[in-house]
This record gives sequence, structure tokens and C-alpha cells, in this order.
Amino acid sequence: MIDPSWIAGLGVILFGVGLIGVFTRNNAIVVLMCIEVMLNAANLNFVAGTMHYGDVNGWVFTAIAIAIAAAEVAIGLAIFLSLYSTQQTISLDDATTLRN
Amino acid sequence: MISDPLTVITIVPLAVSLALLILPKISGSAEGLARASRAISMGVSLAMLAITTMIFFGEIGNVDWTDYNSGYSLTNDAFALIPSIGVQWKVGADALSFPMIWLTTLLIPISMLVEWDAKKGHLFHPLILMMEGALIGVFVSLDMFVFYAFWELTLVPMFFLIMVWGGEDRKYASMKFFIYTFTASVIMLVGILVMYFYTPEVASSGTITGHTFDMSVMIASSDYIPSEGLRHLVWLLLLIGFATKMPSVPVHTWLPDAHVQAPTAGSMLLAGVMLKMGAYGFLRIAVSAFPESTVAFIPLLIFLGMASLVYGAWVCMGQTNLKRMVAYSSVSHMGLIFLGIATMQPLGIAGALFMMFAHGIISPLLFAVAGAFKHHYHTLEIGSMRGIAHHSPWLAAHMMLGWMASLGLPLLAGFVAEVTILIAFWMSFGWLVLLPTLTLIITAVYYLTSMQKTIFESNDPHHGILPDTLHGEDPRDISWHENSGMIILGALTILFGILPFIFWDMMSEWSSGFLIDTLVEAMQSEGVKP
Amino acid sequence: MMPELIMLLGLIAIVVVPNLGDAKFRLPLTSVRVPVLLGGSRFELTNDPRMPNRISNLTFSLALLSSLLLISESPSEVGGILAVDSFSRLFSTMFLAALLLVSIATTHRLPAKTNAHIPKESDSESVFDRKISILIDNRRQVDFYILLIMVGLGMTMMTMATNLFMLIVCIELASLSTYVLVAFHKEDGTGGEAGAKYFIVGSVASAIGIYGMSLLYLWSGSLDLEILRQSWLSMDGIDPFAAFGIGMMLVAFGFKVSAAPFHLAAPDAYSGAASQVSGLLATASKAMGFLALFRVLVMITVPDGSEAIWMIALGIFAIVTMTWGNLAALTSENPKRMLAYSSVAHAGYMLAAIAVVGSGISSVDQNAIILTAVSFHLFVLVLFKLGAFLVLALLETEGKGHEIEHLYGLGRRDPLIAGSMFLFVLSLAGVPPLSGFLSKLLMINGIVSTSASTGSSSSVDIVSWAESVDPLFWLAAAIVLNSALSLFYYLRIGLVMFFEEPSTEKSLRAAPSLRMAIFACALLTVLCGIGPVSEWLLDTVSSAIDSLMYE
Amino acid sequence: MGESKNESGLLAFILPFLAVVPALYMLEWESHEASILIVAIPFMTFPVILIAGQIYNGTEYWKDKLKEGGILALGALGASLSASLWLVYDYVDSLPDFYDQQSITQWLEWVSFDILQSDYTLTSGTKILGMGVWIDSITLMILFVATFLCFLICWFSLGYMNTDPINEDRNHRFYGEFVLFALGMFGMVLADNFLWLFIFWEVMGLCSYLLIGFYYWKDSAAYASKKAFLTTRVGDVFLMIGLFILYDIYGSLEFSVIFHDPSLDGMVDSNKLFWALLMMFIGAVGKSAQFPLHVWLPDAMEGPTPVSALIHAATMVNAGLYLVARMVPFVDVGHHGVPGLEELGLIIAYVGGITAFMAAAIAFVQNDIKKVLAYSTMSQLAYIFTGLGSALWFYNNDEHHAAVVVFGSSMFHLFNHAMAKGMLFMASGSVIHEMHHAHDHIHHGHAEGHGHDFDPQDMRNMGGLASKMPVTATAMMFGSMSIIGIPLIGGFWSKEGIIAETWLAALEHEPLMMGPAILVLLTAGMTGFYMSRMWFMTFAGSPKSEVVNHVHEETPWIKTPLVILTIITALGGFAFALLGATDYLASAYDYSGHLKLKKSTLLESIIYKLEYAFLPDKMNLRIVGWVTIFLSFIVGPVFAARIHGGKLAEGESSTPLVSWLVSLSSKFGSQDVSNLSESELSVALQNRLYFDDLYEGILARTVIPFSEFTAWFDRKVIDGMVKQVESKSVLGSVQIRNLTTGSARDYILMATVGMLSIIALLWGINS
Repeated sequence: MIDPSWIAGLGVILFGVGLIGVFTRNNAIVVLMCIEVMLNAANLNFVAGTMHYGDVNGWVFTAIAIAIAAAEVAIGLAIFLSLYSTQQTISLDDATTLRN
Repeated sequence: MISDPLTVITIVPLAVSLALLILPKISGSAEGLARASRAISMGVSLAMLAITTMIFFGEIGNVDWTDYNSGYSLTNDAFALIPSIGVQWKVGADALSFPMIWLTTLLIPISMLVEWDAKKGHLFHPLILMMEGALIGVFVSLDMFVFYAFWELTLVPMFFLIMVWGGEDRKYASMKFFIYTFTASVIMLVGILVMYFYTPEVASSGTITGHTFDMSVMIASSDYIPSEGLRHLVWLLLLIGFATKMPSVPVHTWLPDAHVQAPTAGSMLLAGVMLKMGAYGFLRIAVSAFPESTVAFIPLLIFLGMASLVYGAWVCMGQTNLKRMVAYSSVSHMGLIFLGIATMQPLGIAGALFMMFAHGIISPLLFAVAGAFKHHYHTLEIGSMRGIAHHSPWLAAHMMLGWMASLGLPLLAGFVAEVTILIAFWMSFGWLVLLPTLTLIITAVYYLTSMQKTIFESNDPHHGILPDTLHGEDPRDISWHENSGMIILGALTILFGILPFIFWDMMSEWSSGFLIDTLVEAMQSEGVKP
Repeated sequence: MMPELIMLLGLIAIVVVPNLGDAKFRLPLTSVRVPVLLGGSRFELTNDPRMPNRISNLTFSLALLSSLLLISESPSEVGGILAVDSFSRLFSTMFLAALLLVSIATTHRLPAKTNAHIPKESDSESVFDRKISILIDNRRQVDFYILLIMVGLGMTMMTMATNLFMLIVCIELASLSTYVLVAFHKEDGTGGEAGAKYFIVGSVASAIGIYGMSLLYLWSGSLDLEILRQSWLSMDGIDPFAAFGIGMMLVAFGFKVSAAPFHLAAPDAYSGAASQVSGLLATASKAMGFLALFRVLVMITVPDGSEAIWMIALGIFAIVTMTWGNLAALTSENPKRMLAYSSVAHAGYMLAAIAVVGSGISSVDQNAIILTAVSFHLFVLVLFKLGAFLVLALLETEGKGHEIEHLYGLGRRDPLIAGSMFLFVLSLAGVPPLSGFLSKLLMINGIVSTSASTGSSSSVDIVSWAESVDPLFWLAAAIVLNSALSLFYYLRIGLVMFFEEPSTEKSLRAAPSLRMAIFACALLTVLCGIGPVSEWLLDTVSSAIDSLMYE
Repeated sequence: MGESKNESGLLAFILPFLAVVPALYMLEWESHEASILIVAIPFMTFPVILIAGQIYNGTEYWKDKLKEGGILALGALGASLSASLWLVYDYVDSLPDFYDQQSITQWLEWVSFDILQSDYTLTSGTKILGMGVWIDSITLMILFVATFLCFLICWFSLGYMNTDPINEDRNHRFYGEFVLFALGMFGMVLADNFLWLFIFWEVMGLCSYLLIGFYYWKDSAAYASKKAFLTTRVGDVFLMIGLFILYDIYGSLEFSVIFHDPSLDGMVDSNKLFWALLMMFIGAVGKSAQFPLHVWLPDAMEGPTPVSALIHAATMVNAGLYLVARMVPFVDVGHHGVPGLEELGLIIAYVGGITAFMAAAIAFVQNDIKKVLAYSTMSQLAYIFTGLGSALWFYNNDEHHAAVVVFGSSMFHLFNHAMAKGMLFMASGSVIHEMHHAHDHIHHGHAEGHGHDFDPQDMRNMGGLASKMPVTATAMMFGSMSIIGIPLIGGFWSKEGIIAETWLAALEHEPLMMGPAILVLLTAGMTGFYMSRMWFMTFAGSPKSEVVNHVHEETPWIKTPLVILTIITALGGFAFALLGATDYLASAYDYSGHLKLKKSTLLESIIYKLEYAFLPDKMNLRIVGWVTIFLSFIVGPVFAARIHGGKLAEGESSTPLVSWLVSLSSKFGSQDVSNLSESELSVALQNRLYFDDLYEGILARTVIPFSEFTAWFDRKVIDGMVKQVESKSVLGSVQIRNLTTGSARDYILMATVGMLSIIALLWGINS
């Protein structure tokens, strides 16, 4: 069995990747994906915690977090769609009519 | 007759003015509306004047104002407003506040009268009425929270008066007025809150903070503030708030702008009563609560007073705008109040109180005159006209009287205050008196020069030199309502110059009692010799 | 759980009712047609596009009523992760009040035409399009209120959460709905962008928060607040997992309360969204964030009698936030952005107050007072912040409200609305005797009374005292100076409303329900400042906080 | 023309006023109870005149019957006069003992207060700064002078002011302010304490300002009024300081308290007292137009002539003298005075001497008849100051007899000068008035602007008026004689004493006194010259302009007071001298004196008096006396006659009272001094020794730039800081708003930075 700390370590890496991704990438979809990655990092921690403490709550958390992520994707895509329909872009740097 | 007259004179104007501001809009606007709301406002303010006058004559409440030891008179049964934090509706008056209350009720109808039909719309007079309620509220409330609320509430109607009916630069002036004084009062608020925190725990249930805003309790419990440094700091914070309102150099620059832009009635109230709030608050709260700090900071008081007085007078001389000059002269005169308090003599403090009152009737006259110039000659530029006395003899006469009163001519109200303060000042500080006294010369110079350059010297017995701003219109003298307002103020100026004891006696008694009760101990411990 | 149940019912009703029609189901093999009510051509009543609004109003009214009645309910547990007490009821009352106001105020947001017809083939293209858009608008009414009730559910549930995860889930439920609400008004092209930005930044923040939460889970093995507190108290030194976890959760909540530098999307979102929604974000959503901060910071991490680890961070962020907000608002030409920045500044004031709670020098009583102050401020913010947004909403009904010029001469066009607006901005600025003053006073009082006593009692002059006093004292100074700064732009609104020439003399749209909401806000803004109403509110808040602090 | 009408019926209007005092007498009032009327009646009248004038301006009744308020004013002043005569009558021979005297009545408790003493307790008993009435011989004398002259000059004004069309519809202002002035003067004299003395003093200052500026549209008048007010204000401010110090020393400003024991049993610090008195003296210098605050008085002649007569010659300018006279008890070491204040007497004497000489010198070159009189006033007042200075010096050195003589002479000179100068001004007013009318008469029908070049006050346009205006010429002759000090007439009886005693001090006691002594002696001769010059230029010789031929005296309003005052001037001096006025007036600070003949019969008294005047005991005094007589009686007038004297034109003759003088003036030959008048000294004198230029230059270089600097400082620096805060905030605001770039990426970046900094703060600080 893998030591939970490895799983958590993977989570840290994933979180880092996601975090760097969200502010380096310009495409809203990619950013959304990065957010998913970050959420998955959290999920890994929950899993690791469950393994470490033998507490099933972690799994429940993971499941619900996945649900949240799914909802987020659904809503996010819908919003991006509406952004695209008005501004013909989903590039974050281009959608800057609201500023200052 | 009226069981709680102070509450009545505070609430009624506020309520009526709110009703007048809101109701007509609901019922739909009509042409006669303006006239009706004007008449109602005037009626209410006159009723308030009647009440305070009856209070003075003992018809209501039967108060002996010269009795210091009886404390606050006309108090009500405290009525809890926000018991959770110890806020009450508690009113009362003593010889410190009563002259100010009477002055307020006097100036409100006069300022309405002076601008009787100068302003369009139905909002002007109700706003002045609102001023009345707020100003009286400041003077009567014995709860610090309510005091502060009224203190800030006075800004709102004045803000509108300046903003809506002001001069060309009214936007800047009203903003500056509001922000400047508000900032100072929030700083003061920090001081008040420290005082609040050190009030003793009140056992009565219902408070969540365990403290009370009751003014007398707060003042009495200032001793519980453990550190002298903190007491000084709180005193200083309070001073910032009050000195800005007075205003004292170097926090005075809001005043000239506000005055120049304000409509006549606004200026009259601003100079007549609002500036006095600063001095009143300083005595009522800062000095009462922190006598030791006051005594320790006497040099600061002298500095501020001197700076305002001397510097203000010099700045006056450099002004070319009549109203601006008059505004700076207010700064200059307010400086004397600090000097009077700094003397730590009953005479000086009573002089300061009388200064508050005398300046309260003289400066409205000055501003009424300046406003009349603006109204009838459309300019305030000193030197843009000459020989106006020929066209506007009444205006010239009022100008003469007001200017003379302000420069401290004997038998006019201002002199009483000036001479008493300066006598006390000599007794306490000796030759330092040269500075304020010599400033009286400067005062005379700028006043006389401004008169010479407006109402005199046209070099033609039958025509004045009219300002360009008149655009060839026929010059007029002031209208009957302006005139009657100014005549009342002028007559009072003379009356209180000759018979100052009408209010002086109570002020003097108050000062003596206050000094003995509050300040003497601090003077002894600080080693300040009378 | 009564309010939640009511909302659930409302949610169902709002989904079902507009679909009710005369559809009949023919029993197979018979000609008996049994009405099933769902589908078919709808009844006149259910066909009314204003129906969803009415249902929503009714739902929120009932929920608010029940919440108010239950406000002093004795605490009860629900399933181990929810607990009802007067503190949670207090906040759900606040949320419901805000939502009710928004719901009432949105009656006129979208053009709801009762005489919508299905376009015919014979219609010209423009008529065809118009008919279609009317139909779409009418349909959207439902979506909007469904989302609104979802927000309500998320928020009220969130108040009761005793488990951190539950807390986050409820916040997400509310947040995700608000993202959509922000993007909802997408016709003018800004809604989509506003929603996208708000969504992206919000999601990142909540992702960070959830990650932080997972770290806490790794650290303590449970996310129950009570257990977390126990582990925190028994923690030896500072565990990096705990510190990182708390820090990351602060980011998530910081975004909710729009604290700098997490607030950057907020002005964009507020200005892109419908004003009612912006108002909701600035009040209820912000309150939600603060509630979460209470739970996490105050309930978990405040040690007894010593300084909390986040105290300095929070103090610094508080100052940065209030200064940033006020400075940015100073020259803002868009009143919605201006209010957004002002909302940022207010978050700063409240953060400053909360920072004092963590200072370790304040007694439990003082903490209770500070939390009371903050809660009270959040409560009255609903009145005047939302009220100000509603005034802008009224302007929005004529396509305006996003430029300061649109406020020009409002005083002449509609004095009562302008007067209310002026009241709102004065209250925001903290001018007595309005409620904004009372709440700000309580907060400053909390800071001052806690910190002033730390000064050396032997100091005889100001300088030595100032050196000896706890730096927290200067938070009060920061608030005071910021309040002064804020006056510039608040007064500017008053100035342009009463002073500038309006571009049109036309009076504003009637919109009676919106006006009613505005006037209710204005009236309560005054009443909650001084007198019995404020006393009642303060008392309620205070006892609710007591139930939180002394249980 | 209006003035030819018989208007004596108008006097009926003043009868009710005059009836007030008799009525009160009938009601068994005491004179001291009625004393308040002296001030109260004018006080009630002046607003009535001002307001009624403003309202009823131009109506027939107001203009013709009430003379635009003049009749009301006359009535009020008549009532004051009667009340004051009553007071004088009651007290003139029953003065209370000075040092234990109390105020005879209290009018007003103005302000009352406590004082915190150095043991931190309040004084027991409340202090009061109130107003009461104080009576002694000086009070009575000045009160009489003031009420009498006010009444007469008001009478004169009815003829002078109301006939000049330029004053039409403006006279109510004149009369109102005139009455207000009168009340100030009366109040000042009656006041029983220094504060109220000062208060009324300032009221007079105000009226002086208002009346000088009566022709407010004239640049020169507006400027002169301002100058007068400000210059006296400088003095007043110092006077105030003096009062503060005085109050500090004695805890009161009331005469009865202070004079009871001015040394407080030797406890008074003479240095402090010296400063108090010196400060008060500066006030007196301002009010009485002495060097160096003298610059306002000549300009003050811009006011109407009655104003010059009353305020700037006969009454107000005496206030300074009155104040200095009140300093005697402080220095009178014989009676609880404080020793060591000799310098004060010296300073006062020097100021007086310098002013006397300087003013006389400037008067040499003046051609404006009123200016000559103005400088003469200044010079004569300076005489009195010199006398008072010597008196103070004597008192302080316990030279009691000399002190009493010179003090009494000074006060007596005040009386003589007031009467003579009031009359001289009225006479000059009469001349100016008639010249003006004659000029208008000649140029009647000509274009309006034509007459403006003509100056009716310029003596170079006059000459030979003795035949046209016999009454005026007579009056002026006696007036000038009194001022010059022609033996036996008016001022002679007082001036001799001043000069002699000053010399006494210089010769026998204090060499430093030599300065003032020489100066006043020289001035005596100079006075002889310039007064004679004025008279000769005006009345003798042949007419220097055509206007003179059309001059004729007419209105009785003008003649009546001239005649009355001529009699008083001519005979009053001798008469009062016989009655021992000098001693009586000095008795204020000594014992209860009585106004009575020194010797048992009139003849014996006359002989005694003459002997005393011409052949005093001490040789050096005798020399001084005769030198004075020689200079003033012989040298001055003869030179004047040589330069300006001359016969009247052919066919003109005058009354015998003056014609002898005219013909005498032509006997001394003539001398052309035109080259002298172009000398540098003469130019300097014409420019008033450049004092005005100096003051103006200093003010223009210091005060005005400094005030402009402060105004700039206030606008740019103090308010500039406020504006800086504003503009910097706006700048910061724009910059900080630019951080909201609109790109969600940047927002996320910022949030990440925020997260990292939070973690750093949490983790970094706590581990």
C-alpha cells in the first residue's frame, strides 16, 4: 500500500501545477481544467487522510468534491459560452471591457 | 406649561422640517407650496424663539440661570434610545448652553427673514428649520452619542444649503466643508470612545458593552483612564474635533470656502452658531473631563488662540473678497475664545462665553451685509465699487454698525468679550497681551479699508461707482426683510454691548463655579499659578 | 429547519407551477382523460410571467417570517453536521431579508409581458424576433428565481454547518448560483464577461480553500468544528498543515468578503451584473464570507488569552483592503464600481475589527462586543448597501446606472429616490444618526476599548503612551482616516444627484415594488440608527453572538 | 433763499426738551439722579434722528420744521446742557473730599465677575465693572465746556449745514452722529472709572470717524476718516493695555478705589505703574494728536466745519488731556502717590514741547484757514501737555505749590482754549460758508463743474473781509488774541502759568526740563505770528479774489453763538482768573476748593492778579513772563503784519472793534517773503515734515506686503496642504484603479500573491 504521504505529496504537486496553470494560461477552458486539477489535489489529500486516519469521511468528502467540481464545470462552460456569444472570445486577456 | 421644553424645541423643528421636505412631494407640487412651507417654517421657528425666551424669563421651568450649583436645568426623565450600548435621550441646559440655545432660536427666524424670498423652491426654509433642530440638539443633549449624532447632523442641512443655493464654486466648498469637519469629528469620536470605554461598568441589565454614553458619567469617569498620556491623547483628539469646528488655525481653511459659497442664511448660521459648537464642545467635554490636560496644554491653547487671532487678522488684510475677509475675521475672533479659556480666570472664561454669544449676533450681521452686497450688487470684490452708501444707505449703515461691532467698538457686544478676555489675559500672562491687543489695530485696518473701498469715495456726491457685475441695472437698497433682520441684529448688538449682564451674569457665575469645581485642582497639581 | 423547508417547497413550486396546464392524460384504451396538469396549454394564472416572482416573494417572505419567529429557538443538532441556534438563525434572517428585498426588487428587472404570443409564420422578421425575445424573457423569469432560492438555501444551510466540509459545500451551492446570477443579464454583453471573471477567480479561490481544508483534514483527521478546535488548542507549536490550511481557507473566504487583493474581480462582477444581484453579492454573499471567517477563525483558531496566528496578517490585510477600496472608489466614474469598491472598504473595516478578536488581549466580553458590532454592521449593510444598489437598479430599468452621469439631477427627477440614495451613501460613510454610524461606532469602539487599555498606565505624555500602546489601536485610526477619505466619493454621489443638470427631465419608471424595497431600506436605515428598532436589532444580534461565544 | 426767513419760531420745538430738567426739579429729583439724563437723552435721540431721517427724508416737515433733525439734536443737547448746569450748580461749591470720594451715583452694573487669587480661591465679593458718576472740579469744568459748546455748535450747525445744498437730505446723519458724539463726550467726563472713560472715549472716536467722513464720497474725506480712526486706534490699544496693567495692580478701575490710595501703602511696583501710565499716555497722545501720532488731525479738517469746531478743537481732543490730568493722584507723593515716576512727567513734557513747536512751525505755511486752526489746536494742546508734564513732575517731587499752579493753569488753558478754538472754528466756518455762497452766487447759472476749482477755505482767496463780516472778524480777533495770549485776554491767564512753571522746573530742579521749556517759549512767539497771519490774511488788506466782494453775513443761526463766545473769550479768562479758576481746578487733587475771589474786594483781587501775572516774586519767572509777552505780543504779530497786513480797500470800513487792528497792521511796512516760501524748510513744512509720507511709506513697505504674504501663505501652504492631500489621493486612486486591469489572469495572480503572503505571515511570524 502506498504511504499516504506520497499521495499527499502528489496532491501538492498537482496543486502547484494547477495554481501555476490558472494564472499563466489565457484560455478560460484551460484555466477551468487547472481548477479541476487543484480540486483533485484536494481530493488526493482527503484520500490520504482517510487512509491515514481510517476515517471514511474522507471518501465522502472526495465524492462530494468531485460533484462540486462537476457542477463547477457545467456552470463554467455555460458562462464561457455566454461570454463567447457576446465577445467572440474566451481568452481571459481579451475579455476586459470591464476594468478599472 | 411645557413639561419638557428642551425636547420640544429639538424635536419639533426636526419633525416639521422633515414633514415639509417629504410630504409636499407625495401630495404633488404646487405653486403656493413654497409660500406655505416658508410660512410654516417661520411660524415654527418663531414659536421656538418664544419658548426659549419664556424659559429665559422663567415663564417655563422657572430656572435661576445664575445658580451654578443647581447643575443642569430643564432636564427630562432619561429615555433609553439604545440601552444596549447605553444611549439615552437626556437633555438639560445650564448657563453654558442656554445662551447658545437662545441664540440659535433667535438666528433661525432672522436668517429665514433675511432670505425671505431670495430662494426659489419650497426646500430652503425647511432646511434651515432642520438646522435649528440639529443645532439645538447639540446644545441640549446630555448623552454623548446623541450629542455626536446631532453634531454630525448639522452638516447635512448645511451641506445642502451650500450645495444647492451656494455660489459658483459651491460644489468644492460644500464637499470641503463636509469632509473637513467630518474628518475632524471622527477623530474626535475615537477620543469619545476611549472615554466611553472607561466609564464604570453599569450594573443595569440590557447593556452589552457595560458602559454608558451619559455625558456626566463619561466626564466624571475620565479619572478612571489610568495613563496620563492617554488622557492627554484623548484631550488632543477631542481638541482636533472642536478646534476644526471653531475653527482654529491651522485647521481653518474649510471656513472661508464654505462661507464664500454659502447662501446668506447659511453663512449666518455657520458663523453664528456652528462655530460656537466647537467652543461649546471644548468647554463642555474636553475641559470638563480633562482639566489636567487642559492646564498642561495651556501653552498649546495660547498658541492656537494667538495663531488664529493674529494670523487670521493678517490674512484678512490680504483678502479682496468681502465675504472671505469676514470669514477670516471669524477665525480671528474665535482665537480669542481659546485665549480666554487659557487664562484660567473666571473673567477670561466668562469673556470667552460672552465672545461666543456676541460673535453669534455680530457675525450674522456681517454675513447678512456681505450677502446683501452679493444679492444686490452681484459681487463681493472689495474695490469693484465705490460710494455705495449713496445708493444703499441702509446697507451702508448696517455695514458700518456690523464692522464697528466686529472690530470691538465699545458699547457694542463684541467689546465686552474682548476687554474682559484681555484683562484676564494680562493678569495671567502679562506682556503677552501685546500681541492680541495690537491685532485689534490690524482688525481695524482691514475693516475700515474694506468700508472705504466699498461704500465710500466715489468722488461724486450723487452717484456711486457701480460694479461691472450690475450690468447697468439700477442699484437698489436692501429689501424690507433683509433690513428688518439686520436691524434686529444691530439692535441686539447694541443692547448686549450696553447691558451685557443679561447673559453675562449667568456666564460669570458659571465660569466661577466651573473653575472652582473643575480646574482649580488641576492647576494646583500642575503648579499653574492663577 | 422551517425556513429551509419552506424554501425547498418554494423551489419545487417555482419549478412546477409555471408548467401547470390543462394537459390531460387519456387513460389507455379509454377516452377518459384525466387531467395531469403538467404541460399542455397553460392556465392563464400559471401562464403569467410574473408568477415566478410572486412565488419567490412568497417563499422568501414566509421563510423570513419563520426564521424571525425561530430566532431565539433553543439550539438543536441536525444529523451531526448541522446545528440550529440563534446565531445561525440570525444570519439566515439576514440572508433571507436580503434575498426577499432582491426578489421584490427584481419584479421589473426583465420585461415580463403578459401578452406574449407565439410568433406566426406571417410575421415580419422584426416582429418575429421581438415576440421570440418576449417569450425568452418570460421563460427566464423562472430561471432567475430558481437560482435565487438556491442561493437562499445554500446560505441558510451554511449558517447551520458545524462541519467545515458542509460549510464549504453550502457556500459552493450559494456561490455557484451567484455566478450564474451575475452572468444572467447577458443581453448587454457585460454579464457574460462579469460572470466569467467572477466565476474563474471565485473557483480558483474556492479550489485553494478546499485544498486548504483538505490540509486541515490531513492534520486533524476530522473536519468537525468542535474537534478542530480541540486539536488546535492541544496543538504543540504551529503545525505547518494547520497553518497552511487556515491560510488557504482565508483566501477562499477573503474572496467572498472581497478583501484585497482577492477583491479584484468583485468590481467587474458588480458592474457587469444586474444591480440587484450586485447588491446581493455586496451584502448577503459578503456576510456569508464573514460568517465563514467567524467559524474558522474565531471558533477554531482563537487560543484562550494569547494572540491568534492570523492576527497580524488580518490586521495588515484589513488596512490594505480598506485603503485600497476607498482609494479606488475615489475616482470611479461608475457608481456600481464605486459601490463595489466601497464594499471592499467596508470589508476592511470589519476585518480590522475581527483582527482585534485574535489579539489575545481582549476579554471574551469584548470579543462578543466586537463580533456583535461586525454582525450588526453586516445586518445593516443589507439595508443601505443593498438599498443603494436598488436605486441603481431603478436607473437600470431605463438602461442606465453604470455611469455617474446617469445620477445627474436625480434630485430633480425624483427627489424621494435621490433622498433615499443620499441617505444610503451617508449611512455608508457613517454619518450619525444613521445605522451605518452606529455599526461603525461599535466596531471602532471594539478596537479602541480593547487596545487603549494596553497602553502603559504610567506614561505621562502622549508620545510615550503611543509607543506603549498595542499597535491595534492604530487600526482605529486607519478606520477613521479611511472614513474621511470615503466621504469624498459618497458625497460626490449626493452632489451630482442634487447639483448637476440631468440629461432628461423625465421622471423615473414607476416600478412600485422596487420603490417599495428602496423606501423600506431607507426607512430601516434611519430606524436602525437610533431608537427602539436599533435597540431590538442590537439586542437580537448580541444575544445571538452570546449563544455563539458562551455555549 | 431759506436762510433769510425768520426761523426763530423753530426754537419752540426745543422747549419740551428744555422743560425736562425743571420738571424733574419740581418732582424733587436730586441733580445726581438726573445726571443720567445728560447721556440718556442724547442716547435716545440719536437713533430717532438717524432712522426718522432715513424714512422721512425729503418731506417738507422734516426738512423745514425739524431742520432734518437739527432741531431735535439741539433740543437734546439743550436738555443735556440744562441737566449738566444743574449738576454744576449743585456741586460747584460743595465738592466732596477727593481722596475719600465715592461715585455720586451708579448708573449701570455692566459686568460682574470673580477673580481667582493666587491661593486658588475666589475673591470674596463680586467685582463689578460698572458705570457711575464722579464729580470733581475738572469734571465740572469739562462737562460745562462740553455741554455748552455742543449746544452752541449745534445751533451754529443749523445755519451752517442746512443751507448748503450739498448737505441736503444728508443732515440727519450729521445731527445723529453729532448727538452720539455729544453723549460720548459727556459720558467720558462723567465716568467714575477708567474703563468707562475708555468706552466713551472710543464712542467719540467712532463719531469722529463718521463725521470726518461725512462727505464720504470724497476720496480725501474717506481717507482722512480712516486715518483718524486708525491713528487714534493705535493709541487706544495702548491705552487698553495701560488699563489692563492698572486693573492688575489695583483690582479695580474705579477712581474711588484707585485714588483712595494709589500706592497701596507703598506696595505698588513703581516700574509696573510707570508702564501702565505710559501706555495710557500713548492713548492720550493719539486722541489729542500729539507727536508722533499727530498726523490725523490736519486731515480731519475734511469734515464739516462744525465738526472741526466741536470735535477736533473744543472737546474730543481734550480727552487725552483729561486722561493725563487723571494721572495726578498716582504721582502725587504728597497724597499716597508712588514715587519714582518723574520720567513720566518728563516724557509728557517733551512730547508736548516737540508737538507745540512742530505744529506751530507747520502752521506758518498753511494757507487753508482750517488747517491753520488745526495746527494751532495741536500746538495749544501740546502746551497743556507740557504743563501737565511739568505738573506731574512737580507732584512726583513733592513740589506741591508749583505743581498746583501749573496743573491749574493747564486745566484753565484747556477751558480757555476750548472756548476760543470752538469760536475760531465757527468763525472760520462762517467765513467759508459765506465765501462758498458768494462763489455760488457769482457763478449761478454757470456750468456745474466750473466751481470746483475754487477753494473757499484758501486764505489766498480772501483778504479784506473785515468790512464784509464784522461780527466774524471781531470774534476771530478775540479768539486769536486768546490763543496768542495777548495780555489780559483769555488764554493769557493760563498760558503764562504753564510757561513760567516749566521754566521753573528747568531752572531750579531738572535741567532736562530745559528742552520743553525752550520749545514752549519759542512756540509762544510763533503762535503770535501764525494766528496774526491768519487774521491779517483773511480780514485785513484788500480782497484777493472777486468773490470777496459778494460776501455778506446773514443768518442768525451762525451769528448768535459767535457773539456769545466772543464775550466769553474776551472777558471770561480774566473773570475766571479773578475767581481763582487756576486754584479751583487744581483743587481737584488737593482739598475742597471754592470758586471765589482771592481777596475780599474785586479791585484788590484785580491788583493781586495783575501783580501775580506781571510781577511774580521770583526774578527768573519775571524774565520768562516778559519774554513770553514780548515774543507773542510784539514779535509774532509784527512780523505777521509786515508780511500780510494792510489797509482795507478804498471805501470799505469795519466796526471800530476791529478797524484799529486793520489800520495798525498797515503801519509796519511790508515785506515780500516769496523767496522764503520756496526754501527747503518751507517745502518741508508744507509737507508736514514728511511724517505722513514716512508712515505711509513704512506701512506700504511692511504691512501690506506682509498681509499679502500671509494671504498667499494661507491659500498656498496651509490650504495647499489640504489640496495636496486631495490631489495626491486622486492620483493614488487612478493608479490603484489601474491595478484592476480587467484580465482575470491578473486577478488570479494577485490572489495567489495574496495567498502566499498570508501563508508567509501565518507561518513566518509564528515559527
